[in-house]
Amino acid sequence: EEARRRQEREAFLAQFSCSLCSEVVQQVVAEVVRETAAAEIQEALDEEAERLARCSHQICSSLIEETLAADVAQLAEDVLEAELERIQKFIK
Amino acid sequence: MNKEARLKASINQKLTETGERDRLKELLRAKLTECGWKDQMKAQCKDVIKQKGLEHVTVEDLVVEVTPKGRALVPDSVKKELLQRIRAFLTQHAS
Amino acid sequence: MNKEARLKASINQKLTETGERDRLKELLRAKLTECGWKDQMKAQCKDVIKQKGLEHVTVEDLVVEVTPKGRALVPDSVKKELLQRIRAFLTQHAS
Repeated sequence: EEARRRQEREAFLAQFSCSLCSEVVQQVVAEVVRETAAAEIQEALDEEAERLARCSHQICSSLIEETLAADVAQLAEDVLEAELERIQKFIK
Repeated sequence: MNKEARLKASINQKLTETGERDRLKELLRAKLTECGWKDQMKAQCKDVIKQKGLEHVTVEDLVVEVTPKGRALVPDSVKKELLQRIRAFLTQHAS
Repeated sequence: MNKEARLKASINQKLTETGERDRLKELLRAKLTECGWKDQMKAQCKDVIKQKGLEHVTVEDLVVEVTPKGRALVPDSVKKELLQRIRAFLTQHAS
């Protein structure tokens, strides 16, 4: 009788250990996967925001450069022309 | 409640009260990081984000997609170590 | 083409297609006139002509000489406003 009880107890412990083990694995996998998923989405969002910020800066700089290039050339031409006219009038 | 159910309830209570449940989870987390499983999960998440596009993906989508792979990728050696530790606890406390 | 280069190309395309690029340039020109930048640049050009002598100066010389100063004289507040407007455009056209 004692041997049978011991055997039953052993079988119960073996089965219960397995189900506990599987329960812990399921719980931890679920927790870690959720944490990882949230972290990866956040990381991707942060990278996207950084990329967008860098692109905005570069586009802003190139717009300024394009505008300056055109306007400085026009300004230089106008000033030079005006100065020439002034000198010509002075000579006359 | 029959004898087995009482025993299960008592063991579960002890696992919680002694902090062993949390320690088991921490051990498993550490082992999963150590064996590269966590990096695999990160890579899986990155793949799904890349495939679907960031704007079309939620945390829930990733969880649904990646969890089955996560379960399948837990190494047997890690499960075995966890099982041994649970068995040791049960043998010690199942009285 | 990498992700960033693709993003930049797509933003530039949208800016051009919607006419926002031209509007931004016009805004910048208006701000530069308003803040006195244009007058400062004219004065810079006159200085260079005075220093070098009218007969020794070409438009190209003037451009080379005054462009770095022109760049440095664009007020930060103007750059900031332009950047904000680009960001607002991007938020509006985010897809």
